[in-house]
Amino acid sequence: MSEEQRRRDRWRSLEELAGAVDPDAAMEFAPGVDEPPVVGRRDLGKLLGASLMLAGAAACTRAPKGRIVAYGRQPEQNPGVARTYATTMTLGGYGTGLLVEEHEGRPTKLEGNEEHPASLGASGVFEQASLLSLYDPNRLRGVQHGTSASSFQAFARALARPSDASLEGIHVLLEPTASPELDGLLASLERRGAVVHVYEPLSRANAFRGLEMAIGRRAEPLYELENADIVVALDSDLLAGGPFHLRHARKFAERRRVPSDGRSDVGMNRLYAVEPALTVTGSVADHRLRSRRSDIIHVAAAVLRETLALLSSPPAWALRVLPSLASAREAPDATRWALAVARDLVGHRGRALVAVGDAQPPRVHALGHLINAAVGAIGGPVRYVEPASRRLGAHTGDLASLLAEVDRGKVDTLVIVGGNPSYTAPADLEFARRVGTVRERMYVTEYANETSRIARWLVPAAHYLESWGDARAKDGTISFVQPMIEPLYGGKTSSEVLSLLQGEGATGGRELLLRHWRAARDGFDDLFPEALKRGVLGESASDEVSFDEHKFASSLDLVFPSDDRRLELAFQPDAHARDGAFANNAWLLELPDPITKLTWGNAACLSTMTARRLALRTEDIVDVRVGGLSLKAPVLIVPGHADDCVTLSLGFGREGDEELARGVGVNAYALRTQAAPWAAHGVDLVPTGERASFAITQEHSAMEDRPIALAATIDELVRDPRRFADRNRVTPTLYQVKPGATQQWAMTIDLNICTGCSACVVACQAENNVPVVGKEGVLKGRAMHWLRIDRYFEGSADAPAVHHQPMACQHCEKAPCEYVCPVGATVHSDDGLNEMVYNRCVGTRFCSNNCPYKVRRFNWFDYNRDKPETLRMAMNPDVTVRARGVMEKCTYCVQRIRETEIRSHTHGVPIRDGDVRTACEQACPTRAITFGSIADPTSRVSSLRRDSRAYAVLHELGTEPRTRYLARIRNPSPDLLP
Amino acid sequence: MTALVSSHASGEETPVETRVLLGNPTDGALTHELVDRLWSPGRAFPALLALTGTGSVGLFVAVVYTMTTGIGVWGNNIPVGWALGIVNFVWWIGIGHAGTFISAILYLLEQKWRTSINRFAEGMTLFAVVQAGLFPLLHLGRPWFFYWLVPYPSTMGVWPQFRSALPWDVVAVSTYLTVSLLFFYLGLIPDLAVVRDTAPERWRQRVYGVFALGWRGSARAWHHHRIGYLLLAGLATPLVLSVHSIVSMDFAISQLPGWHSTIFPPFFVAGAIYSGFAMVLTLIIPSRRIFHLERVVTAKHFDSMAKMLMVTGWIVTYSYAVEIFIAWYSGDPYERYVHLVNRPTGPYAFIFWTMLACNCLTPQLFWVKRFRTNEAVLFVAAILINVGMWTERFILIVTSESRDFLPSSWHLYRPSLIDLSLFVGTLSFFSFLFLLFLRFVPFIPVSELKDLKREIANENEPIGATEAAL
Amino acid sequence: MPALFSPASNSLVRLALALAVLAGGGGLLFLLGWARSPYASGQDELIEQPILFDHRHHVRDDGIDCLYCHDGARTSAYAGVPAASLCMSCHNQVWNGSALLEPVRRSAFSNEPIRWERVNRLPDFVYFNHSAHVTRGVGCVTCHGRVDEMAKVFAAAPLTMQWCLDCHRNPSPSLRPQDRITDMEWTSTGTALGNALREERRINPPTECSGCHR
Amino acid sequence: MITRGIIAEYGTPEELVAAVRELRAYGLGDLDTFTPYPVREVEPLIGVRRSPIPRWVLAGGLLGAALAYLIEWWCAAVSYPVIVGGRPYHSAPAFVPIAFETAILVASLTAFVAVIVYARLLRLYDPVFETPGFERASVDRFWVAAFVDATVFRELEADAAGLRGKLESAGAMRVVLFAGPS
Repeated sequence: MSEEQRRRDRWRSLEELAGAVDPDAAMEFAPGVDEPPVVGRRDLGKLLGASLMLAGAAACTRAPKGRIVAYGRQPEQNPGVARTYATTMTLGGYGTGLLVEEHEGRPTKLEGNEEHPASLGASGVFEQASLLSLYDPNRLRGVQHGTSASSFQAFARALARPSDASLEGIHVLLEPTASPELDGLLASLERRGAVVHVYEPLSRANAFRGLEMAIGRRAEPLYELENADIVVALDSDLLAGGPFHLRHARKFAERRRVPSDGRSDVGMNRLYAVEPALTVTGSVADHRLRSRRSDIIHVAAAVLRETLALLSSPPAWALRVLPSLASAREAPDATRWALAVARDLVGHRGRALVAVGDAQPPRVHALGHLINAAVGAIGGPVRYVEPASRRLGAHTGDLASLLAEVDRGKVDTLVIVGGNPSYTAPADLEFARRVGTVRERMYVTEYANETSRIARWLVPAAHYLESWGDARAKDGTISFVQPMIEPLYGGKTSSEVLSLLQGEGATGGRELLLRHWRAARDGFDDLFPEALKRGVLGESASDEVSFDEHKFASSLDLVFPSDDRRLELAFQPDAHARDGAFANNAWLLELPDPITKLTWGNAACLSTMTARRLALRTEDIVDVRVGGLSLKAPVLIVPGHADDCVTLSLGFGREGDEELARGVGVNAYALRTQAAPWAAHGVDLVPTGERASFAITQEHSAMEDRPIALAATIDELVRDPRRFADRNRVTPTLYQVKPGATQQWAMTIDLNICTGCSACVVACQAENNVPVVGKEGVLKGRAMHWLRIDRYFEGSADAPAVHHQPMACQHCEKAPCEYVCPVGATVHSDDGLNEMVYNRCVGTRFCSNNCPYKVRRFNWFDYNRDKPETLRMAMNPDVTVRARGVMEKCTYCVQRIRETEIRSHTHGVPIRDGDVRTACEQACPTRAITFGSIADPTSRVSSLRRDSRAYAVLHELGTEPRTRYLARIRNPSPDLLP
Repeated sequence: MTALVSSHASGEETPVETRVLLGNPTDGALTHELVDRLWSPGRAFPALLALTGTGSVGLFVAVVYTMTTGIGVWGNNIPVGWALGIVNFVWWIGIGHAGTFISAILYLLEQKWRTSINRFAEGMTLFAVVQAGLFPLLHLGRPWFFYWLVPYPSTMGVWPQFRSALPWDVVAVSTYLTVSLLFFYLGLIPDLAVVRDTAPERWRQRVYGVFALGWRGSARAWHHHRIGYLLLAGLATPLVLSVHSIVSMDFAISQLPGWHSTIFPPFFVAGAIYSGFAMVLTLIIPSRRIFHLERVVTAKHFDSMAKMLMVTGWIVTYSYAVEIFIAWYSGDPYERYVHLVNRPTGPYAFIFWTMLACNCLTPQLFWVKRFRTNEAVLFVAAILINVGMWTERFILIVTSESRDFLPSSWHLYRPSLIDLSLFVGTLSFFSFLFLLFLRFVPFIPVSELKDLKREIANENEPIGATEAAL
Repeated sequence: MPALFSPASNSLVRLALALAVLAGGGGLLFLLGWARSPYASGQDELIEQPILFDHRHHVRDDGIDCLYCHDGARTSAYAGVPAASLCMSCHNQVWNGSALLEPVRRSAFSNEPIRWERVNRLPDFVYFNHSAHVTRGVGCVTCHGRVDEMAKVFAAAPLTMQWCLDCHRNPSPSLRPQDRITDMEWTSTGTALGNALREERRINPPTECSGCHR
Repeated sequence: MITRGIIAEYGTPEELVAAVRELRAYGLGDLDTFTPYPVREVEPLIGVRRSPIPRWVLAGGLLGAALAYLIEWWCAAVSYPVIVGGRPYHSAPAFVPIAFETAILVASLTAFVAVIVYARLLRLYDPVFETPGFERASVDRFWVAAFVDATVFRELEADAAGLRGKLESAGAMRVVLFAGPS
């Protein structure tokens, strides 16, 4: 039978294994999960923290032996052996290919898909954390009609239309999508009179409009950072936000590595960033200019002007823009900066690019593209391709027009698919109030949230791990979404819901997908299995667009906003909640913000100077007032923040039924208007006299002149390649006890390419069942992350150098934690691991006291006892769930090491370098983390340890850590050296 | 009674009291003076017992709550893995040092003034060590597995890890408790016989009789008893010094700046005796009044103890100085930060300066003769020193932990309500036990005093004279 | 006044003292012994199963190989118990009417699992891997005993950590040729063979903690 | 068996010493005194031998130290050697403290037990307790007893006056013949 057939059958068995939840019996599971099969039983067993103690005492007490639950029908898969499938996660309309690891039908871990252009094997925080959202016990369970529970059949009756009926008066509001299947479905509905609206709070509309202004047609810009010597980011967090950011980071890093002799002629790239508040991208930039969002247009203009001035033969279109460029405001520092940037850009013609952030108005995007055109980036590091879908980059106007229709009474039935418009829509649109007049309001959603209040029908949306579907990446590459588990709460995909309008009754997602593709592409059935297996459909990338360079800037009327020196309010996507969609994800809520290290909430961020001027301190609660709207928000002073501006991140202050999200942070949407979606002026911060308390994981940001996160400029390194050598030597010792196994595990972390994006932190949390302690816990200093990212500020509070340093157990060969443990609960393995034996630990915490890196974590309470069943399903069965009162810490993912060893022995194949990858290493977008055996001198990790940048943190203590760091190297522009 | 003491204290007219025993009562009179109170408890006794009893119940509640809910109910965190739990442990164990010091070392040094207060101090020692022992057990994440620190043949085939100072601690503290108890009891036997023989009711005689182990005061018994007591004293002496040295190694063997220090053992021992004497004074001054012990606890005793406070106080002060100097001299940035920046100016600076004031300034009072014998001054000073020694342990443990090598992991510590109630609880429980001790045990060694009385008499006049007198 | 205590009291005291010492020492010894006893480990305890399944019959009379039903043993951490459907692969021919097999038939058709009583239980923090042992030549009988002689299956080993360690420190006696893994009668020809097998397969069992605890 | 003897009560240690001399002169060898506190000068007179306790204690100390160290070494280096902090399996210096403490513990226990044994304690009953007024032996009276066999005892019974007279002239407040089981 065909591979696809086999997969489907295997899938069937998985369904039976995982068991679907019938909506009526909320938390009850079909057999197999309630008391799962042989393997499953122990998996769940592992989750019962108590069992640890029980078993610890098993030396002298009789523990109940429990049950073995046999399968009724033998599944094809082999219980106890994890499997991996490819699927796709869609974010902001763009797909990212992922691999899903599942145990007995439970997805337990997500990894990037090497084959997928948007992932290249890497994954980000949202990809990693989306696993937890699947199991979120707060998800909407079953269809609701009004306040009463209903069924999908009933809903289907309400929505279904005969296939020939006109769909006049039916409006569909959904988030941007590039799914060919859904796109086709929507088109067919539109043909029959339905109206489709697209809205997203983090819209890329400006990018598309700006590009149109510049080159005269709609296109999708692709940045190929591997070909860029110079990268200029204008308010753009291209390394950690937006579509393709994983790819950007990977390619950026490839040009960031320095050979061990530190020769500078390897073409190490240089990154310039202009931005209001520090972003991940800004934090790794060689030069960063802090600037209010609304002032960046002047910087862009200055750069373009200087660039054109430097060109021997300016392009024809230059004449169109030059006159208006003159009217750009001059700011001395900005101009000097612009000049230096222009020199670099021109100096690297064809190997330099400018990227502009979605928060910038279209004109700035236009300027950016013109600069790219001027320095010959287009066709080089910048390519313009056909947008993956016309439903991407929707403008707020679309939503406004829907509401206009509503007011005109033209809308009979409104089907909202996904998103949370009541919450995310601009405040001045008053979405919630106005849609109230629509007769039939239907809402397909994962949560009962703000929007569900205005809906009469609620339909649970399927998580992507429960769905069949397809998606396109930024470059158009098509990949498929295949379910890993039966919908836990009877969720439905967008197509499954909307297809009801086609008058063929309820149809399964898989059926719909195949139907679309069989029609769209002949011989699809032969392609499908391969595509599912690889996770991408070959040769599906979009074509490059053609354009006429002479038409450039023709439709660009370059007027600069009037100079407004009043306080500016800038909106940012949130590092935890994004636009609010992840606001109920515990992993993300507790994930420290890469820059502020703030967890469990957002804040009104200010620069030191502005705060001083307004006489505000961190944790003061102020009333943020702008244009009649107001919001109480706590102040957080952040180094490197632009003066005269406040930044607020979106996505918090939720009021839906999501238990975790409710009451966390403040709702910045309350201040967001159509006119000023990204930056508003004339903001007042009125002190309320109240105080807030921030759960910040790192209270102290100065390095105190201690040699912890080392850095140098490329020139310094070239001048003295041995500068780090004395921190990488073996310290003399009397003790000769050495581990002797054939593998000697070790890790290197390259600070030069670590962006601080924190994907590794979530990956570690997911892989190792790391508990979440909540805001109180973080405040008490009890965050449990095995891997944390230390962030240090160096230099002035205005323009600080930022250091990101991932810090986990260093697996010291002379581990200080080991010799102080009274019961030998932390000891050394023969392959060089510092083992933590939970079941032996009595919890004296002496090990943590004596750990100079403070990477050990203690179970102050039984963090797992009251976990809901669903969240237990997310647990990794290969890792013990720790009980109360025991110490835990990074194990170098020992479960992966031992699995590999066992497999290598049973299959008789030796372990090769790269066979064992730790969760953090696997997730890292830039491959900053390398893991391997130093017993093999040819392994990557061995050679990296020999690198001239390699050093051991706190080397002088003689702990001989197995984790070594590679010092960060900066590549500053000679023109900007003070 | 004040008159009595002050008359001795107020310098010029009469010299400072040098006698350890006032007046010349007959053996019988002395015996009854010291023993009969056992049959007539004071009016305050039940009230005090109830008060401290309630406190002890509070302790019990706090303990149960901690055990059932987890150490999370304390204020501890990472980096501050140990905090009040261990602070209290070290404080109590320190107090527990005066007893054996007085009874053993001063015994070997043949200090007459030791006699009337040694059992008092030993009692204090026992109960202090009991309090101390509570904390290492409590602070475990999984106290129910405490026995894993003991090398017993388990079905897991694993053993304790003897390179850690914690197993040393277990052995040291339990040894100390056992030996102190033996020493205390051995010395007590003859006096129990006294109580047995003077008790009014038959049942009391029987009860004490059992504990007196049938002591008859035979010459041979006295001989062996004397030798055994001497040996125990000899064994207890190195023990006293070793126990707190080992406690200090809980910190000294680590790498933590502020803990990693070779001066700790002597420093800790001195501190322990310092706080021990302070606690003896705190307890004996009121007891002396309540039980009218002016005859046997004289200005001489106060004078000597005050001098002990001065000596040990200076050792402690010196140790502070050396620590800071070495930190500076070493040039180690981490050590320097702890001693030169964090402690004097950091978030806990207030406690640091309190410590210096209490521990270094207070004993300087005793340069003045009259202060050495003034109950009021002594009492206040003793209290201050108790406080000072507690803050010392707090500074030592919490400041060092809260800010160590990587600034990224720095985090402050705030004690929780449970933390505090545990401390207060042990204070009450200690007082509770001590009250029972005062109530039921002859806490002034009668027999030894009578022996001492004869010895003094013989020093004054030759034996022949007494014979002639008869 | 007569003495407080009668002459007998002396003997009484001695007696009491002796008893105290005995009780203390004896108590400890008892605990240590008990922890090693089958009662504590659950070894040798006959376990009632929901279905009267007789290994003697299936293994000896029918000569069914262990791996036919417990097929995970070679490839997975878990040997697994057979699905009812597997039972039916024979029992839809033989004894297909038997009332005893009713639950099996029900399970196979309704996919309602049969809940067997667990016989060998390891704590949840112990990661035992069948395939790792079986493929290295540790036979079923070594840990599970003569299952082919058990009417009701019981745990043949104490499964204490010490018991695991004994074998991990000296594996040779427990090694056998691959084709004898499921053989219940096979006995080693002596240590030489074991050592040879160990040599040949480079078997070096972990005694480090993370070998079993992760 | 039965313990027999004669016992006399005195008011001061000095009288006691005199009485002891009298009894020795009378030819009674097996003497003992019962006093509220040690009267050291009688000890040579009644032939108290040097206590053997110190030797026992020394043995106990050495035994304790050796035992403790052996256990530590065996656990860490023989039974289950594991790499700990890169330290040697046999980390001698780290094993000293426990050995030292155990030495003191065992030695002290030996001393205590030895005293109880040699001082013949744990005997709640003793014939001398039968003596009226003996309870003051722990308060302010000084008793001396001479233990004799049946024949001598009968002689004493027959002619008590002689010896009694001597003892009383030495200041005895009370002289009693006693006999009881022991």
